[in-house]
Formats: sequence, structure tokens, C-alpha cells
Amino acid sequence: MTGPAASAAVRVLLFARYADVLGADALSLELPLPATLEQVVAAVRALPGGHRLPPHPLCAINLEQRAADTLVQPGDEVALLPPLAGG
Amino acid sequence: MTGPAASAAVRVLLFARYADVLGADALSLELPLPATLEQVVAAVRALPGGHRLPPHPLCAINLEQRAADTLVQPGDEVALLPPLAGG
Amino acid sequence: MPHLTHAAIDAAALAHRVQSPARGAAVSFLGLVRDHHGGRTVERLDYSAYEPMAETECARIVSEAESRWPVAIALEHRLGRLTIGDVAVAVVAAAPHRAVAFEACRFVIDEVKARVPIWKREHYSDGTVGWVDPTAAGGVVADRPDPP
Amino acid sequence: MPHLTHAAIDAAALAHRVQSPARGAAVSFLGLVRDHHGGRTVERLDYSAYEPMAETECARIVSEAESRWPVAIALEHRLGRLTIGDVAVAVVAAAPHRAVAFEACRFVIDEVKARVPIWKREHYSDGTVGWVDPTAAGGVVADRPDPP
Repeated sequence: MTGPAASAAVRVLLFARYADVLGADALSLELPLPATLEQVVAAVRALPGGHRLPPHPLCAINLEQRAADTLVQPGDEVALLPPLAGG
Repeated sequence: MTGPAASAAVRVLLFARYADVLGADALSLELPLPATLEQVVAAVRALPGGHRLPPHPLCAINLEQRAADTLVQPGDEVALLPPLAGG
Repeated sequence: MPHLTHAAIDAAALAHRVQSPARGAAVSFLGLVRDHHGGRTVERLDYSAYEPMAETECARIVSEAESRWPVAIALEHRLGRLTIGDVAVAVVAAAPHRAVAFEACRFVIDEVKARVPIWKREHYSDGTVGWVDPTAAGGVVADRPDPP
Repeated sequence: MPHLTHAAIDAAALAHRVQSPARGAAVSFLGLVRDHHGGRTVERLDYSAYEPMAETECARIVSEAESRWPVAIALEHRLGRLTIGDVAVAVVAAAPHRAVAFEACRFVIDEVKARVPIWKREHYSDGTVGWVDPTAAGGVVADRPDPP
């Protein structure tokens, strides 16, 4: 850590249709941390194909659903979850 | 039929505890017909052990539950049903 | 198919009778013989029925459910001697969606208990027997011999 | 026991895990693969999951049900490729009495659908595929390629 805007790698998991449209199951994004989930989503949506993701998808941090304003910490596992369709 | 009080045989089926206390699964009662179900029950309760039956048990005529004031016709199959305990 | 059986109930076979590619939800109810009733240890029990009336009433309950909801119902009640853990009654309701399957399954078992002439005699671990009577205090009636 | 499986679900084995001599009522829900969705003919489908989160969430739902009611719950959801009529999800709720068994079984399947990260891709008879999306018009999203 070298300053307030130090950037770090955030691991982002993608599933189902979101993985299809991004062409990847997992991404490693360089982002200034701390960042909110919303900022992580915005970074993913800026990637090729990312415009097909909704601006406010369901998100999880470390296996728990979290709101868009939750801060992502270094080492967190972020997951973007398409609408659930189990059962 | 020789008069208004002609008597006829009524077949009465007994089940479960009622059969136990009467010592029989089926009875043939000579009764003046038409009689109500209530009168048939009273005749059964006058038999040895019959006092253990309630005065107003569930009754069926020809496989259908019927009220105590229903008339029993010659040839009807009457059944006295203890409280149901299926399931 | 008859709804009363003296043989063991095969719940999976019953379910297969009503499951179909158009019905995505199957709700089953199994009623099993419990080892206790009213504080006493039950060892086995005997189910008996007024069989023709019980068959008629079961068929009527199934028809009522199938005309009320878009559902297919399978229903079997076992008679004779059962031991602890045996399946006494099984209901399967298969429907396109789960809300209907739950509702119809519950309806059928509730109506079976309320309307079908079936009786249950329990044999207790102390050697005594009792007739199950949901209307009686304690839920059981055990007759003693008449005084001399 | 894990709640996610890539093998066929054995509903009878699942029921035996929770049935016991003290539990006289067992209510099961089976979700089966239907042959139609939104007017299209489905040939098969693929279930996928965020597996560690899905396991955690299934375990949490089971715990919630078991602490709320006197009930034992078995829950399995299948993943991978399924064909028409296959069991996709099974819930068994075993309890001393039927009201609780019905209520708890319904609770578990409702919560699974609402909370567990599992997704379903349908393959249609015309060769196309779609992602099931209960929030979308028609219930399915099928992406077309981006315009050049």
C-alpha cells in the first residue's frame, strides 16, 4: 500500500449468462481500493460484452449477498449473480 | 306387506370398536319399517354390549353418511361407524 | 386403481403414476406408523375399513381435487397389520406448478382423515390394545370387560 | 451431506435419511424437468451454480427450517445436464405431525428458489438455447451476437 488510491487486483467471478457475455468465468481487475461493489460492476461493464450486464446485478462478497454500496477489500472474492433460477 | 307396522329384516354392519363391543360384524334386526336411523341405532343399543355405543354414532346407508332422521328402507345396508381414524 | 391395499405401499411407484413431462411439481405426503401415542409405546397396529365405502370416498376425494385444481392425484391407504415406520397412507399430487401441488396434496390428506371410514387399533408394549379415537380424551378408547 | 449433486437424485433414499419412528408425517417436494417453457419445447437443460455459496445457502435454509419447526429436512439440488422428467430438486420434511411437515417443506423450496445461486440453461427443440430468468419478460433471455 503506497497511498490512498493504491490499486489492487480484485477477483471477480461470473456465472451463467454473465460468464457467456463476458466470455470468462473469472476476471482479475486492477482497481483503486477500497471501492464499492457498484464501482466493481461498472469496471466489468466497461469490458467488451459488459454492456449486456444490468447496472445493478445481484452481487456477493465471500459467498454472501451484499448491497451495491458495500466496500470491497483486498483479497475479497466478488461474484456477479444473474437472476437466480434454481429449483 | 300386510299393514302399516309390517316388520322387515335390516342388515346392520358394525366396525372396529363397535363390532368388538357387540361381538359381531353384522346383525340382522327385525324392525317395523320404515324406521329412522336413530331407531335402528336404539335397537342395536338394546342388545347385550350395545350400551357401549354412543346414542348418536356416525351412520351410513348404502355407503353414504346419513343423518339420524333418515328413513331406512327394506334392503338398505346400514353401517354404524366409530370415530374415523384413517391416515 | 384401488385406493386401499393390504400390501406395502410403494411411494415411488405411486409417484410415477402421476408424474409427467408436463407436470414439473410433485408433492407427496407419507403417513408413517409412529412408535408413541398419548405417552404409550406402540408396537404395531391394525388398520381396518368399511372397504366399499372407503374406496368410494377415496375416489370421490381424488375427483374433487382433480376437478378443483389442474393436478393429478395418486392415493393409497394400507390396511391390515403394520409395524413402526411402515407407510400407512401416501398421497402424491403432481401439477405444472408447486403452489397447486402443495394445496391439492394437503386437501387430499385432510379429507381422507375426515371422511374415509378407516379405523386403527394400537397394540402397546404392555400388551394392552386401544382403538384410536380422535374425539376421545387421550385419543384412545380401551374397553374393559362389563362388571359381572 | 452436501446439498448439491451431479448424480441422479434418489428421492426415496433422501426420505429415509429423515424419516424416523417419532416422525409420523413426511412431506416431499420434487421439482422435475418440464418439456415446455414459455410455449417452447424443451429438450434438455444444464444447471450450474456458484457451488460454495449455493452449498452454504442450502445449509442455512435447512438450519432455519429446523430451528423454526420440530422437523428434519433433507434437501438436494442436482447440477449438470438433465433431461425431461429428471428430478432437479428434492426436499423432504419429516415431522411428528403433518401441518408442520407441509409448512416446512414449502418454506424450504420457496427459499431455495429465492436465495440459492443456481442457474438453468434450456436447450430447445429448434436448436436454440436460453437462460431462464424469472425476472425477464417470457422468463428467458437468449443473447444474440453483437452487431458488427
